[in-house]
Amino acid sequence: MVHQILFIIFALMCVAGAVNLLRQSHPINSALSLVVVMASLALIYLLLGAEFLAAIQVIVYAGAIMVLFVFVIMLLNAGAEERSTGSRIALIVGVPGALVLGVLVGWIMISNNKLLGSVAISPTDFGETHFIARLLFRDFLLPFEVTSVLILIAIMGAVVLGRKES
Amino acid sequence: MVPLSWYLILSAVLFCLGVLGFLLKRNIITIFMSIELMLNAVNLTFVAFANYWNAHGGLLPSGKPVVGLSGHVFVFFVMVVAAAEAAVGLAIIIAVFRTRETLNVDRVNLLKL
Amino acid sequence: MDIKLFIVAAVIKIVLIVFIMLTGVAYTTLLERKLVARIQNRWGPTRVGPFGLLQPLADGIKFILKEDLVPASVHKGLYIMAPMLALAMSLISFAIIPFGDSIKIAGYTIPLQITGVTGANGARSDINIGLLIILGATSIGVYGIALAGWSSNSKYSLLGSLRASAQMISYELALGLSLVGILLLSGSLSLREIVRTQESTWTIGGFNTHLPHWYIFPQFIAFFIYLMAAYAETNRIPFDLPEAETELVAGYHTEYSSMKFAMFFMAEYLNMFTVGCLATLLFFGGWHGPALPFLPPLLQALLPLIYFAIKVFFFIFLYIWIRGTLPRFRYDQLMAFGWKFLLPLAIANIIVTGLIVALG
Amino acid sequence: MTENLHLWAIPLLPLAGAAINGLLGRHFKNAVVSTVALFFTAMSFGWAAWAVKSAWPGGNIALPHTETVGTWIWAGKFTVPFGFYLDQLSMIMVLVVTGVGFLIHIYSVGYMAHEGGYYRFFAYLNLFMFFMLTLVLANNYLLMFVGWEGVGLASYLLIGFFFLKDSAADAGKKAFIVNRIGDFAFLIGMFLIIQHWGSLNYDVVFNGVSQLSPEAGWGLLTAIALCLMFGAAGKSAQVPLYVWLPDAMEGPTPVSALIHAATMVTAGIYMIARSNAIFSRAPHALEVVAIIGCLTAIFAATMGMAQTDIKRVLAYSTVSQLGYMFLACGVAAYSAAIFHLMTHAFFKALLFLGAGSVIHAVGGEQDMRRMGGLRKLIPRTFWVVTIATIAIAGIPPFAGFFSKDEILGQVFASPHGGKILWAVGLLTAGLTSFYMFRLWFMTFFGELKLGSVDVGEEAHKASAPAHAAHDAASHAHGHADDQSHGHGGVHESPWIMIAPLMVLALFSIVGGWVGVPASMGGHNEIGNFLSPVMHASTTAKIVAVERGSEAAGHQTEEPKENSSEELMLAGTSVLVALIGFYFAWLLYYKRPELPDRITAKIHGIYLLVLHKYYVDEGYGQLIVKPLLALSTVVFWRGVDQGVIDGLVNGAGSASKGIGGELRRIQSGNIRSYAAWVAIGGAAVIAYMIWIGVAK
Repeated sequence: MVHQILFIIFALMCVAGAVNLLRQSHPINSALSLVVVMASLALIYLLLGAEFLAAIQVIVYAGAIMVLFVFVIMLLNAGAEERSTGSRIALIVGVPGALVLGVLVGWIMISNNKLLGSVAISPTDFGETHFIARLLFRDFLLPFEVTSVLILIAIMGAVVLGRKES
Repeated sequence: MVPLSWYLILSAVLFCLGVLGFLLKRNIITIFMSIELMLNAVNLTFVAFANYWNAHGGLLPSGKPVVGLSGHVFVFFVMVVAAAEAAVGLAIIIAVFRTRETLNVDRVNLLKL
Repeated sequence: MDIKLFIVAAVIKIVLIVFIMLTGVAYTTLLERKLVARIQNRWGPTRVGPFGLLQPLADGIKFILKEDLVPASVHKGLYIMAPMLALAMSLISFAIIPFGDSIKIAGYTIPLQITGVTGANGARSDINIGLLIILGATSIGVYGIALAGWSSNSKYSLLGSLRASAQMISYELALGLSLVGILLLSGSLSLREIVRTQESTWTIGGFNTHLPHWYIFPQFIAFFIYLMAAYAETNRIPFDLPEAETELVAGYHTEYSSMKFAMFFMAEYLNMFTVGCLATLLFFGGWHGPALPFLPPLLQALLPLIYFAIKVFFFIFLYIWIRGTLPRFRYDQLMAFGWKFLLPLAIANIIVTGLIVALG
Repeated sequence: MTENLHLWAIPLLPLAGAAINGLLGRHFKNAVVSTVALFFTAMSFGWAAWAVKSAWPGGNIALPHTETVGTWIWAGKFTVPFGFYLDQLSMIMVLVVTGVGFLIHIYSVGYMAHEGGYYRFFAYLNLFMFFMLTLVLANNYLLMFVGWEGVGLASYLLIGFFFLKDSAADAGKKAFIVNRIGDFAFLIGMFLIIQHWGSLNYDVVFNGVSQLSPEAGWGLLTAIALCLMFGAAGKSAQVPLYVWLPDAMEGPTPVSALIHAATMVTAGIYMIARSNAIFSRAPHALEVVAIIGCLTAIFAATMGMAQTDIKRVLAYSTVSQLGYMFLACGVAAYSAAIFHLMTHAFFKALLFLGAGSVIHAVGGEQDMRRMGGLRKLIPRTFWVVTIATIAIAGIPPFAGFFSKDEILGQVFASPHGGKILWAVGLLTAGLTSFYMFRLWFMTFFGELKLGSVDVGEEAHKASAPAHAAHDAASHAHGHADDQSHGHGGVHESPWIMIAPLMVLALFSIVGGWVGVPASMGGHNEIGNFLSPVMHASTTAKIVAVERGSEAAGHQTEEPKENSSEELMLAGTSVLVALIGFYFAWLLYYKRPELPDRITAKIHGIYLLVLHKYYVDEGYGQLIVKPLLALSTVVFWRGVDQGVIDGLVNGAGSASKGIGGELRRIQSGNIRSYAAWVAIGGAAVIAYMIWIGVAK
């Protein structure tokens, strides 16, 4: 019961944040809404027993990536959004498409509710850092190393792109 | 006990909100944030299923038991990729802004800077 | 441990700790003024109360009573939210920090940590990713400063906050990496667990050195990195560029006044406390110290807390001492130091530590 | 078959030379270029000589000797190998090609010394050698065709060597296009062969053919033979496709000697001789070959009489001699044809090179009317040209006599229409003698009229514009030569040019001795040598057998019975040659004013002959113009512009229209793209629900 209430609270926070992201016209407000979404998701991860992920969700997503966003918004001094109408297709085709997508997926989930069962707060030490570390550095060692190379490349790319042309 | 479908529906809702953000927002940074929102929505399904498989067990088509924590690892990778994407993407946004002096994607509709 | 007891205890602990911390902050300002004054061969505040001891109280009253100015062109919501966020995030850290092992009150064993619990078998435990939560809180704390600068709609503030965000993101890397060595040695992210592993003494090849099992000894490089990075994280001299008076008036809080300014002020000093606490917990054995059996039982019971306070006080003192002696970095020097010196050094430290741990 | 002769090296060595010179030669000094070219040609010649020696009949290598390097085409059951084939026929051809080729390379070093594009020339020349050797050594028709087309290419490149001259470029194109007509027929012939024997390998095809009996009427073999014959007619400049060869004289003289006299133009003869199994079983085709050869011989000879350009005389002479060889093939005297091919290679190369030497000496002048009296000035050239002239005129014991006599004898003995063909051949021999001595007298005797005499308006009036242009062009060429020499005086050519002439002169004398017929005490070695190749050695016999027993009897008795007759025939041809010489002497030495009077009297005929029977003009009117008109009106305006362009433009405007609509999707607006992705995602999910993946 407590579990469900907590989930509903956090889920509502999530959805509210996401909706606010859409509703706000100023990017910095959107960014902060997204931080709220991410923080709430971190809490939901805790409900799912993924403590380590919850922590790095906060540190990496909310604390690093979103700070970068905010930083860029501040750097470019981005103002409120223009209400231009460059794409009618996005309205006519895309919005119904996205809604249909959501409704369809939701409908599948609801109709298969029984089949999926339910999730409890994990009583075991599931999601502990040790186990993830073991997976990451043993079973997924190669992908891990590859992602580190990816990050390196991304850094270099960002440096090259961001450099002022002399 | 929370039904798994709740998590998945939440994920779908977040994802669709991300899609809508992409469709409706004009600011390129906000659009980028919508992408991050979609990534987060997907991460949620990973974590939810990781928990689900850990609790329920199960076999892969290859006959090996499912390692529930793999979902966490995938989330980890998604985060790494998102970080890389943010670094490069924001650098691109800065480059675009320098030349076109706008962040409105409706005005950035030529395949050049 | 019963959930109700936990909540009651937690609420009491929260109130106590917030009160102690805020008082501590107040008196740290006095300490700072006094110390810096002595370093500069002055007296510092002496008028209010004996030796100026009531000066913080006067300052507090002044902050509260002053007019709360909100400049006209600010982004109001964020302008108000920013200092709260900064203060909140610096307070959150104290939810994780264990100040001591536990005390027995009315038959209950209460851990000296807000989020600590006593298990059915009497063992105390806490959040197993405690360190990460502190790091997370620190990283969220960046928003306070960044948003403050941006929402003020002022050049100085914006520049200050841009500097602050860039600086904090940069040094967070070195900070985080400097702690990995500790994690490798202790094998845990839980602060209580890390302190527990520092109980005994170092033995090298079967020879008991009688040195306490503090991680400062094997990890002195990490400690150095941690200290540098932490100073940068807290925007203290010699890394106080975000609020460099000579360049940016007051940096990100230029436009703030009254209680909002006080919140930033408190957040800064609380962060210093956090840094001190973490350094104590990670490198200096937390609340452990020589047992002094000749003392009366009450003091014996409070001894861990006293040890902890002494250690933290040392770091606060260090902060002030450095502030009084070192000049400020230039911005490019700051960045170069962080990226080109601290970061590689931290990585090298991890590699060496990892090798030592792996090879036994 | 035990020994591997590495025959592939013979053609590939000159290719290596061509590659080195062609790709890098621009940066080389002339000495390096010529060293490379000569080295690879000499290597090729040496290798060929060694291979021939190793494979000489009676040795331990069975002939024909085949070496396959790899598979070129492999399509179902049909395969074409990179195979090389050495038998008596290709031995002779290889030696002639590499030997004469090598000599002409040496000569070119001197002749081309002052021309631009030195490296280019030698690269082309080596390239030609490669293709010619491929042609000769191939063990199947397709590989032969590669060589066939390749020599055409080399010929085109070398005719147009002075490509800045319009006439040279046009001549190159003409040669190429006229050859294409023949090649087309050749291709059809190959297709027919593939269809019926499923292979193009000589051994398979000839085995298959030898199973068949000669065709009485017009059938498959005749069709194949006629197609091949037409191809050969293109390459070997026979009526009606001979028109390109005289124009091909635009190329440098060594090229004329090598390609357009000694080797390439004989490829057609070689091909017919190689395909003798087919031809011998298609008597009607043989008749056509004989008639074409005969016609070519006489026409070209008459045309040669009226030419004043020294190289054109030789060109028509070449056409005429090729006609002889065709004639020989046409009466199934393949050995005689090859024999004449060989001797002709010697003396015609010699003549061309001699003419080149003369042209070189007089500073680029090619008009014989401006020459004269060169005997004293360039004695060595004079002597070698004299030898060659006697050889071609057919005076014993020089080479030409034996081969020409062999042909005439065989023609005379041929059972079908032999006498008339023989008579025409004899007349041609007389004409040959006449125009060759005319050339000889005009060039070497009398007064040197270089630049001093106004060479009759006659010539200019009479010359077709093309001819005039050609003259002017050759003057331009000569002028370039002049400048480079720095003086206009007549001078003997350097030794590097004379030495090959000497060697060729020697062969022009002795070359015929390998084919001294039995009637003159010889053994006709070459005929015997070649007999294994000419599948039924006395091919005429087969024909005769079919035609009737009476001829068969005649054939079997031939050697003894006809020896006196043969001697008589030989005497007749010598006599005719001497008559030709007499008239030449009379008209161009004794009484040089006579020719003008005669031409004035028979002005019409003279003009007709001078203008080469208006064949070029006739082709122009009858074929080129209608074709051009047809192409312009029907194919260009109608089909190309109307249909094809219409289709293309229609397709273009249709795509443009559709694209114009579709480009709205590609608006460049990222949000629109996202919209399509979203609706696509929704569609995929809906589809999955529909098919029941997700219940």
